[in-house]
Amino acid sequence: MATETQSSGGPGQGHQGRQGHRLGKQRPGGPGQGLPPVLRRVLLDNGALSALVVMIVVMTLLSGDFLSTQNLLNVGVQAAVTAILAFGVTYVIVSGGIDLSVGSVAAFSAIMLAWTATDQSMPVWLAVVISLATGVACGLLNGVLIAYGKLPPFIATLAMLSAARGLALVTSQGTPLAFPDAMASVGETLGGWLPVPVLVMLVMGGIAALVLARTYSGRAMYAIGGNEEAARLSGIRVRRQKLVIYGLSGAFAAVAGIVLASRLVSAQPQAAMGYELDAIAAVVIGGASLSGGVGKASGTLIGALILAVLRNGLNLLDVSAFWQQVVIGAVIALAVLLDTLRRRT
Amino acid sequence: MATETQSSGGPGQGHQGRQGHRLGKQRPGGPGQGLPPVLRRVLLDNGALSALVVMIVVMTLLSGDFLSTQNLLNVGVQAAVTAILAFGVTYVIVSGGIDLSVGSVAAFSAIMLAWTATDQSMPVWLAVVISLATGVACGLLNGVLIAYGKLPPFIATLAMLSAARGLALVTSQGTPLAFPDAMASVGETLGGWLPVPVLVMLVMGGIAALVLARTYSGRAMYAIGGNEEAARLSGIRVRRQKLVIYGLSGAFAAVAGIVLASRLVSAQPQAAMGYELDAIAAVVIGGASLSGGVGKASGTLIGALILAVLRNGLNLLDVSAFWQQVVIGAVIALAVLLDTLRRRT
Amino acid sequence: MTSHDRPPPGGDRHPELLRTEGIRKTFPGVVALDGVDFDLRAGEVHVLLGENGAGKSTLIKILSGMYQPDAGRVLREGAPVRVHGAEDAERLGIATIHQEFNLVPHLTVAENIYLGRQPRRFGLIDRKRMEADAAELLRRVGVNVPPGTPVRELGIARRQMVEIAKALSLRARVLIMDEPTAALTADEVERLFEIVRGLRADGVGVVFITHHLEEIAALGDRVTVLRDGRSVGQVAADTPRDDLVRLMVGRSIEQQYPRVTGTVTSAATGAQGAPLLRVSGLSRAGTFDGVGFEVRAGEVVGLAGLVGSGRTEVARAVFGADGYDSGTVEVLGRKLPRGDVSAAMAAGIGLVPEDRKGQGLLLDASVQENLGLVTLRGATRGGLVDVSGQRRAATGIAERLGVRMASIDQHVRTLSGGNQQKVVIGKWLLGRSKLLILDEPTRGIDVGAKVEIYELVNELTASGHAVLMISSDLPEVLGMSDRVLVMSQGRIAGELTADRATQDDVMRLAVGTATPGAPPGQRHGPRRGASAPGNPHAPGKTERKGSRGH
Amino acid sequence: GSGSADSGGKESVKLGLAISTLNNPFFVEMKKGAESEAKAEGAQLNVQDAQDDASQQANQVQNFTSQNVKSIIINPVDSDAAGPSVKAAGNADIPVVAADRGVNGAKVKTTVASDNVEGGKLAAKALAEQLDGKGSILVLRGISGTSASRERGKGFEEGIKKYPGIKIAAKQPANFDRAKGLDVTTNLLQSNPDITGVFAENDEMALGAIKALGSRAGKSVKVVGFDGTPDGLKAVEKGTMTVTVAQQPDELGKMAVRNALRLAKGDSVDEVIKVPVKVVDEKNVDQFSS
Ligand SMILES: Nc1ncnc2c1ncn2[C@@H]1O[C@H](COP(=O)(O)OP(=O)(O)OP(=O)(O)O)[C@@H](O)[C@H]1O
Ligand SMILES: Nc1ncnc2c1ncn2[C@@H]1O[C@H](COP(=O)(O)OP(=O)(O)OP(=O)(O)O)[C@@H](O)[C@H]1O
Ligand SMILES: O[C@@H]1[C@H](O)[C@H](O)CO[C@H]1O
Ligand SMILES: [Mg+2]
Ligand SMILES: [Mg+2]
Repeated sequence: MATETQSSGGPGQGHQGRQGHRLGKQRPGGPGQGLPPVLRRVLLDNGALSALVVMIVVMTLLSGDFLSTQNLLNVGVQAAVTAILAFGVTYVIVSGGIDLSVGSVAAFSAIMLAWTATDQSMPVWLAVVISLATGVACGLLNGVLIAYGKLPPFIATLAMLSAARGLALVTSQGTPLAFPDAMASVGETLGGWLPVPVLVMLVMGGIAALVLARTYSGRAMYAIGGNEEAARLSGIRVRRQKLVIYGLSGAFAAVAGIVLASRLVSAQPQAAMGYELDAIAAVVIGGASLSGGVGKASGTLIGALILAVLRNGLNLLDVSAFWQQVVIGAVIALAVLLDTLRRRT
Repeated sequence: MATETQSSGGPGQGHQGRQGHRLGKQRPGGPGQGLPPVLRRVLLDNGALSALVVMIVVMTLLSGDFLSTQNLLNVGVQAAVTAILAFGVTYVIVSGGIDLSVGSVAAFSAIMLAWTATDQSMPVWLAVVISLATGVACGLLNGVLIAYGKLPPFIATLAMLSAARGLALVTSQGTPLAFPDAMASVGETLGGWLPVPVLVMLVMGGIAALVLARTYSGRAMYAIGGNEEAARLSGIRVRRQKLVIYGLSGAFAAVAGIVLASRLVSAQPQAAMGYELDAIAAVVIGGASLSGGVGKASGTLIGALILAVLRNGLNLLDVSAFWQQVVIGAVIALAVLLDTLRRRT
Repeated sequence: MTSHDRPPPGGDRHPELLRTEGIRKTFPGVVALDGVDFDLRAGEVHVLLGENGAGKSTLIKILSGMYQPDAGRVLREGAPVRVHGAEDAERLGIATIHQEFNLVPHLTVAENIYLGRQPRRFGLIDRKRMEADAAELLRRVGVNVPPGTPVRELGIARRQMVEIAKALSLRARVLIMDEPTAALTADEVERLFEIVRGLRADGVGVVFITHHLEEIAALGDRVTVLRDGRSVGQVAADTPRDDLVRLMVGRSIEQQYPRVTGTVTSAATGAQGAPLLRVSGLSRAGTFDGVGFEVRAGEVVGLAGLVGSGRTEVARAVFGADGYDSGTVEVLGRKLPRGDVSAAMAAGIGLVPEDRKGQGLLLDASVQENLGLVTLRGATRGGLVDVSGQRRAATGIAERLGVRMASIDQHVRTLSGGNQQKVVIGKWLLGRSKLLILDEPTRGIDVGAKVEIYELVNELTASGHAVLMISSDLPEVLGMSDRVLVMSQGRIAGELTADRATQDDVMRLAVGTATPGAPPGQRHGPRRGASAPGNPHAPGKTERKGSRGH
Repeated sequence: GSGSADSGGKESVKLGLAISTLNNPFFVEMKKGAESEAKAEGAQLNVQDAQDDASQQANQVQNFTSQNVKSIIINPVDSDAAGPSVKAAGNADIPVVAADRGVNGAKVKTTVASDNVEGGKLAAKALAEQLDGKGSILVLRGISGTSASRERGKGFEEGIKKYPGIKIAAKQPANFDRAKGLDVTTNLLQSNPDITGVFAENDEMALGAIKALGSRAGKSVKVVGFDGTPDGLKAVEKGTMTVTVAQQPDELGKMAVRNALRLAKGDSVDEVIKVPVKVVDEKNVDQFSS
């Protein structure tokens, strides 16, 4: 029931929610002034989105190079890996858990693809299957430790963060493995303009959105994250669903790893280090709550784009390397602040 | 009726303890077989502690070099920085929050000490004060963003993780700064055998234990973590307490940074990278719950020692670099599993 | 004491649905159930009665597969069954409404009702159909909230109705209800009774738990009384109230509402007879408007009204839990800052909130921890908390309120519902507030403990403290208050002198200003002493302070 | 860096430097060298730090192209991973210079590098000679999988093979980090109290090892580092570090910029520009420490 209060369960908080909404509509100073009402409503209902819009506007003003089709596509490509990881993490966070292992699992899955295809000279399609299976297996192991071993998700996935990274190094003997050329296309562009990573990101996002909104497992994720006891009493097989949740997260991590390696045409054992924090940040910036029960694929996409725009912009603006980290920190805080302050009563 | 039950009554926390106790009796080979009953009870009531004991026994069997006074002191020294960080994080986690910034804040505080003492040639005592103030300031900023800005702790402290690291790099121009020799003693040993870092660790641990168990703020942390709304409606100034909580965490991070730098007699801008995960892991392994309301300084100390014993052991056994990460992951999972399985009914 | 005159339903029309034999269940330090035999027939309402902590919820948790008994067995239509988890219960046609809400706050009403059983098309959830079905059900139970509303936006009362709708949607042969009426008001209760009578006619067996004894005669067929985990008798539902009480608590209760008027002028108030609390022109858009009243030392002021009339909101505003747009709150003539709980507490105000789980308790902390929360700052010297002093105080009040627990260190989560409520009240009684606001204080508390709490209220007022009591239990308001304020649609509709007021007077004020345009939440009448079958708005005429419930 | 938005507004040539990580004095030195050279030549240098993340580096190079810089200097996080980005830059007709580490799978105009494998061999030779070809040693390895760690490790292995009298007692990772170097060495000294030499794949770890060895450093135990960072050179002066394989990172940076500017002007440059790695010991240290 702690979850209930945290996720604004009590009537009192429910109130603030309602009021905040009204206020949002009333307050003239609110973001999105003088916009067509529809767009305005959308922005007001989604803090992350308005933060993204603000950032894009600012960047366009600051750098002449920002608002070009090419650069925006670059931003898309640069968001892809984080976004795909984050979609997987969204399942986990919605269900009230956390997954720190996605970065390592991505690297391990990519290494497995390269290793099976190159060292073991298996057909590429089989290598891809094995790579995805690797991701799912890691995820399922997380799920087993959490659902049946009763480990806190933080610990189980932290252990996997370490173990999967180790296995990636062991398998590759610590050296980058050449990625099968057949896969290189995944890093290229379609029709000379549409980057495949962006395409993959959108497809995975669509899948995530569908799963969360319309499938039994998706709804179970919200139920488990919102009130696990209630979910159990409603006949939801919570432990089984947790396997699904972490398995999915692993699968998405594998896809992210493949996209990453395809871009570099090389599978790196130390790739995607620390990406788990970016992925979780994207999900939370997108409006999900780490106490579970809330979150959307669309929000996660926006969160990932915010991070990508930020990094891209800082490059274009040639902000000194040391200061960049300061600015990144400040902007992340501001972006979310923009949202919460708007909600404030 | 109350009287009838009171006779057989016992502490709530004791529940699992006593259950575990029964189990211990029934299940042969359960932890702590054939030990003096008192010690046995202690082990059974504290899963992390028994995990630590098991690890020490195993290491002793595997490596002849492990169980020497010198090596155990080394383990203590190597646990010190993580432990001190983790004590600070314990406040945060008990209150239902999370602090990802402690590693960066530790580095930044140490850099500030070196910079003020060396570049600005201020008196060392003043430099130390400034360094601690830096840590507290970072913590308070986290607190303000969380308590007043309503940012999720994960986001606020992630932003600080990036910003404080950046400031450390900016201040030091990315190069290690010489640490005042006066501070070197903090890295040395007393009376030729007692390492000061261990001493500092124990002192900070004692403070943390006292604060958590006996002070108003400490009890408030448990209340806020247990049910923030209930705490507020019971007259606890939740926002003010959150400033205290994150400020304390920042202060502890500064101390950890100073200890780390003193050992190297050099402040490194990139020091303590990723230590936040170790610190949080130590707290959770020590029995705290990330959903708040539960946790103890003693548990955190044990958690930190478990991690240190593990790393120390892997070196002694000269486990191959690649496999080490696999083993670390496996052992962390097993250590906590030992605890949760014991609790299982 | 065994079966009473009217023979309980039996024979072919009433085949046995469910039976337990020698059920025993222990928890660390507690024997919750000790060899309980219980049976349920088709087409009957079997009431479970017992003090807080007697074992009622534990028994139904065993019937619904939440707990496994340590000994004894459960038989479904004569055949021993193993009820393990919700799936088994559903398969065996057993639906349960638990005492603690089991809803997912962020999901919609519709989805909560069909959670885990959502209608699907091509493997995908069919929202349209789900909401349509839900709307149908909600109409049946008579809650007019759109099925798309997130549950978190609903009040306690509506949440309870959603739970009921959810249970009905299972179309079970056995329906178990654990204190479904605790949070309901009269016509919701009435509608619930109509539904239950309908089900009974269709041969459904219903297990019904309540602490409102008047409901037993109104709905029940048989009553099984539990005491300290043992079944101490099975009687017919029309057994006189006093006999039921004696069975339940082992003694009879003379005075249900032992109000003794306190010394109005006292040392506790600074200025002679100056009002302890003066609220004037208190308004917040959409919730309450121009609310003004006074509370004097030694007084118990009742606050009656319909659900959503804003009593809770006013109370929270006075206490500083929420802000307000305009108006003032003064304690002993000193104006309080807006929305500042600690300032209100410093001035001597306390509030026992209506939602114990959400706003009252640290569920995973000990009874002592919870009881000491309000006095924490006071017990702090030089930054250090006087732990042993806190423990002594907590033990004292826990005994006084008869909190049934294994030890003062037991986690509150594992207390029975009523005992949890006692802990919320207890921590505020320790607070020794000059003015204590009680919002639905006796929700889920047994008859015996209620009297104990009323005695404590008397002690407070006798020593010059004052109490503002919000209650949807009219006999309680009329029985325990000196004056009764009636709220309607966020305004004070009038004031009555309790010992001259009848429930009719209160009702007239409460609904009098009701307009067709009133929001859904404002159409429900308050609980009446006799929510016997019949028109909820024609309550027993002669309710007097000090009279027994019946 | 001066954040100028208007592309091509002023005359100064715009260059991009994608550096592998600045969490390491070595690269900070390289950056300084590059910046000073750019300043001298009045060029505008945009420096980006990939924090040892190959794909973030790919992003940064990609962003350089949309900024249409005149030439790109890449200090690859990983030689293989850098290939595609370099190709892409090539397609945008932006000449690329590789610095410190080569690029595989794509042609750069020139590689300004100090050979890490060669460096590893030199380190082995230097250490072996200090030990007169016998004794047992510790090896402190960098971040597993980084090219620096790989190549230096490789070079050192090959180099040390020539001295059968020397046996590697333990080989453990310390992630190019001084604190880890200290802890790992402390631990290894428990299991191998009688070692006489330490090779660390960079100076930071070597300095950690020296701290762990205390008075034994440079006397009964010879320590060989890599990089020639200021702190490293100081240690060589003090005699606690016996040898460091200096890569003259600032020199690397200067050369890289110099050639990048040539390419920007359209002049041609030679395929490979080797910045010699130098074995620094107390005899020649004064030539390096500035
Ligand atoms: N999980 C548990 N752990 C320990 N004790 C428990 C647990 N659940 C119930 N108990 C104890 O069992 C006894 C019976 O509890 P139960 O909830 O059945 O009482 P109840 O009859 O429903 O009371 P109420 O009228 O207050 O709801 C109580 O003393 C309670 O403290
Ligand atoms: N018409 C309504 N619309 C929306 N929410 C309502 C409405 N009526 C009541 N509520 C919510 O229900 C919650 C609890 O309901 P409850 O039965 O306690 O009545 P109440 O709102 O507290 O008003 P009162 O205390 O006067 O009965 C309140 O906090 C309020 O937020
Ligand atoms: O060449 C660099 C330096 O040696 C540094 O010390 C570690 O990273 C390597 O790539
Ligand atoms: Mg109950
Ligand atoms: Mg109310």
